[in-house]
Amino acid sequence: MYTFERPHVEYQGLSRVIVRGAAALAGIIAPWLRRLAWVVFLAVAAMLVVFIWVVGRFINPLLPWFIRDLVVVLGLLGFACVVAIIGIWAERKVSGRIQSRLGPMRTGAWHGWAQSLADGLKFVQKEDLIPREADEPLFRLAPYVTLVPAFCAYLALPFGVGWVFRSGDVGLLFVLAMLAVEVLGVIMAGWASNSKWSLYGAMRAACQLVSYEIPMGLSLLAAVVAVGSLNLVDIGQAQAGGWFSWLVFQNPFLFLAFFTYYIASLASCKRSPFDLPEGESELVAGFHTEYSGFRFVMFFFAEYVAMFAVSALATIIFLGGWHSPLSGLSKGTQMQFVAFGDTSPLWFVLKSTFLVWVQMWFRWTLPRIRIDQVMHACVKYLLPFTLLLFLGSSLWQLYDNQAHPAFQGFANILHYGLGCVGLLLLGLYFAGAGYGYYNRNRLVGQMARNHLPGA
Amino acid sequence: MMGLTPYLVLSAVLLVLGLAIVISKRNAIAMLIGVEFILNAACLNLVAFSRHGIGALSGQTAALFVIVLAAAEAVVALAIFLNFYHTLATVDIDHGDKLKG
Amino acid sequence: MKEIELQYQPDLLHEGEVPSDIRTEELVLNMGPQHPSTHGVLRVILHTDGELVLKAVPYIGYLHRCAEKIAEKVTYRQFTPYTDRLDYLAAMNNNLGFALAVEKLGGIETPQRADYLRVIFSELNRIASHLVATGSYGLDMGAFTPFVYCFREREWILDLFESACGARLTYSYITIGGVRDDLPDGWVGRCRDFLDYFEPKISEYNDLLSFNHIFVHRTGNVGVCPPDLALAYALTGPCLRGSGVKWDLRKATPYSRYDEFDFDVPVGRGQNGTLGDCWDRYFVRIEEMTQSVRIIRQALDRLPDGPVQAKVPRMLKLPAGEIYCEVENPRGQLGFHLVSDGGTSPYRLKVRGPSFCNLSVLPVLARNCLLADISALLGSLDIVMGEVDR
Amino acid sequence: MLEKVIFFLFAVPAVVAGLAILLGTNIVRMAYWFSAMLVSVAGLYFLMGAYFLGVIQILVYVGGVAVLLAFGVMLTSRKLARLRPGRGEAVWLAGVSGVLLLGLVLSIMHAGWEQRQIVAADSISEIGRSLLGDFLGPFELVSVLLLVAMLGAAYLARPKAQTHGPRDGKGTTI
Repeated sequence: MYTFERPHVEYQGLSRVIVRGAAALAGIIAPWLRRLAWVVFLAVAAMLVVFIWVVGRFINPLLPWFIRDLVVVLGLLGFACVVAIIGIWAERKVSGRIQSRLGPMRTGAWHGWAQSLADGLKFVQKEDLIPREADEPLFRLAPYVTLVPAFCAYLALPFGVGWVFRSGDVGLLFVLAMLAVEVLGVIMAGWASNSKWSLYGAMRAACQLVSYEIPMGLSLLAAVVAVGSLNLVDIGQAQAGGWFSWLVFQNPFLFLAFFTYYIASLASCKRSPFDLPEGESELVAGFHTEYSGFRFVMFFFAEYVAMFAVSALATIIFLGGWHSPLSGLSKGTQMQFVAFGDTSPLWFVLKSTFLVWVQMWFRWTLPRIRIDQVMHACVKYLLPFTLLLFLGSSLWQLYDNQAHPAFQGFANILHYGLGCVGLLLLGLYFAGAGYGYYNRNRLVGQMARNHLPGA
Repeated sequence: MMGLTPYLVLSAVLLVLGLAIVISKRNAIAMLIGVEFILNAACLNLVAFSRHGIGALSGQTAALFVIVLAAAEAVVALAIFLNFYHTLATVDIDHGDKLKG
Repeated sequence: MKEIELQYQPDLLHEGEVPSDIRTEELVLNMGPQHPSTHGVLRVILHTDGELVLKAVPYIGYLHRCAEKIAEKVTYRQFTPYTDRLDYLAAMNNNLGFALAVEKLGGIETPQRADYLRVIFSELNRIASHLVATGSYGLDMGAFTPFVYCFREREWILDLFESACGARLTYSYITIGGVRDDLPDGWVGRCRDFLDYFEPKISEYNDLLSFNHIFVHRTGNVGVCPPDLALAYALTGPCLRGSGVKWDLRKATPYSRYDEFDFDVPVGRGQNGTLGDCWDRYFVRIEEMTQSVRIIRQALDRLPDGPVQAKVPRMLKLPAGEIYCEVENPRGQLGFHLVSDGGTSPYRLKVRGPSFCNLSVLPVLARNCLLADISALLGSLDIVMGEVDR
Repeated sequence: MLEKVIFFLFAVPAVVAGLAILLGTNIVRMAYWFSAMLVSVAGLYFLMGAYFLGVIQILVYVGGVAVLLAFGVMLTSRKLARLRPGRGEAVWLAGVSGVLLLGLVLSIMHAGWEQRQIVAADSISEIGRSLLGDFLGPFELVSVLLLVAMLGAAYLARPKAQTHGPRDGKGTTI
């Protein structure tokens, strides 16, 4: 007769100190947080603004390089954390709104903004479970191997000219490489858990992520060919001058490459409809089935950090990076922001956030694809298609120059046409959103209104 | 400024480790890992020479070729091993002397 | 019949199917009893080779509560609440089936208004049950939003039930000899409001889920159950009609007053794949909701006045004898085989649960499908473990 | 000084990883030690200014080959082959490797390399030029080889038995 006995597992060493400390701190802070939620919210926002301002204005040129680097790395780390925290909260709000619910409303003062912080506190205090048959060192290591590369990708992401930690010649490849390393942690987690469901998740992750890296890279290379540089800052600067100079509208191949990249990036972030590695109706929770507490949070964080990273990459490569879509209208005099003097990071974050929102929108709309369909879609359709796009983009570069004036004229017309198509798509999006907003009471129906006052 | 020597010594250590792995292991995948060690040691040498010696970037280019070849080799080798495993239910290469599984 | 069974016999075919020149790693996977897509406490043992499921064997009994044995110890009236717990998503229909069986054996006449109310309530409950089925099927396929939409609409139905009988899940509303209480004031109007609101929502589900490209590719051609197989395994309800067999007890052997209403029996047509695949089974449920709305509208229009409960003694005694009575539940035909020895409680009560019979086809359908198809299959069979295990 | 520290930061893990693989018996951990070695070598490439090579090392080796190896290990780890040599063999192996290592190190130490610091130029475009210039022949050969490797791997891994593959066409799931 098998008896189920399980020793009570506690955090050990440094983790124990951190967890105990956080729990104690939470006991003190939480009541005050509840009372002063608005103040805290505003204070956090103000602190962020001040931090960015100080970094941008003073610290950058004056200090020795290692302190500067340290500050910037910490800032990027903080940014990634904020992205993950806001992302998790936003995912709930977005899902709530799509499903005619409200999402979190109680934690924090304004629309439950502190929900993910509260979740973090909850997870920190949970029991640290490691299955008895698990490969313990690998089990402990896996969340870090997943999370750290996702953070590392931010080191090469430029938020603007001068707003970059290192702008090397290989920036683009570096980001791709870091996103590729993430798979290793997922496989490690799946294997070390010693659970069959986890193993299935890891196998699926290995198949899917490695396959989709290729169309992802090829779509990006189509854009790289158009600019002629792997340096992300150069690629961004090549798109200065407003909406119509964004690379996505440069030629039809790049227009399509943007969409292929976006699909492949969904798969590489394990986002719906490609969320098979963690598909909960099939594999319970996939590769992180056995994880609990803070280790689970790390996987969760890694997902949102990577989501923003791929969206940021799409922004830089295709959507004009940090350039305002209107900058072509007022040449040379970019809109001046009072405190910063440079609005480029704001545009960058805004565009990336929009792409992240689209990822969330997909997730709450589409069903999940089956594994054989995922592989077929990649190998049979996406891969040859992106190869063709790459070839087409290269050929286009060959003919779209001074030597072929006729073709150049044609290309110019096409490029403005594509820009107009983009404007049309954006307009349709906003028209749809506006229609939904103004008819929100009618569309959601009487039931939801009666049960959700204030919705 | 460090010289060439530490890199060469490190690559020699990696080479010997790789050789020892290839010789001592009977598991085909472990042997593949050993081969990759040797290739990495060679790459390290090539890059170190291209940095400190003569020949501009040809060392790096050659290392690039090595990486590409190693990737191709790993793919084919793994496909062979999986077939091997399917027919013989083991990856012990001592059992590879059978012509028909 | 015999050769059909042999043809689809899961265990006979399985032997020697895996070619012997390839030694595959057969992995035995224990799915459930706690698993998100087994809809309760079903346990399925999967023999898999990679993502391919070679064999799936369901193990049941985790929710067994001896309902049939209990029936022998309680009076007829006392057993009505136990029928609520059979298929807890369609408690009204279960009540109706038991009440009809008892009334048929005892020769009890029910008032006309009660009959109409029975039809209205069981059709409302059919809609509620199909909403759960389609919504959770979306969830099985990884689409979260249809689930919430379906539950939003089901909430309204539960509100209607609550105002009529006070309960939201286990109603015991349809009792022997009629229904328990008459409708509260304004109930008919609220029910009409719901129908007006609900009918356009069905096309919304179709846009969101039914004709979604991914959904169609996940469910079309998956788990194909041809008509002969469906008949051989005694599938009933949407599972049978999804295979293209036009068989609905409400039309075939009309009980209560179903012969007075005008409605169609939707069947699978294989329009998005093969006849009898998961998509057909799913879509039959969607179409049945439209038909239920039609029936309810007609019943509300013609709802007569009068008493809702016949005179039935508290300690009801049925004449000695036996009877088998079946009704069309949302999941199939629910049958009550009632044997009476003339006492105040049944001598024997055998319940034919539609989910139990529908589940029996799972091992046949689930051979050589993919792991993800198992949840598609289970969802399309739409089992309720309370009824499978009883 | 700093370069030395960074060198050891990367060199030590590489050697430790090699030793761990040599002395270990857990094949899955070997795959992860292997990726640790790859990352360390990539770090050394970065240290030497070969940024492109370092990134390619991570992208191809860690993201591709190491994942592939881990995958292969998971598929075939049910029956493990012998991972540790016998005692006599181990002594013999240690002796030979020691002598080999000693010889290599001594010869490296006494070779007297002519050393010049090459300024790290715009390495990517340089590599690109040399790939399509001096190394055009090997470059084309390698692309042919990659194609052959792809076809070979696909051929080796093709499904053998018809009854065993996933659904072919429609309605064959019964």
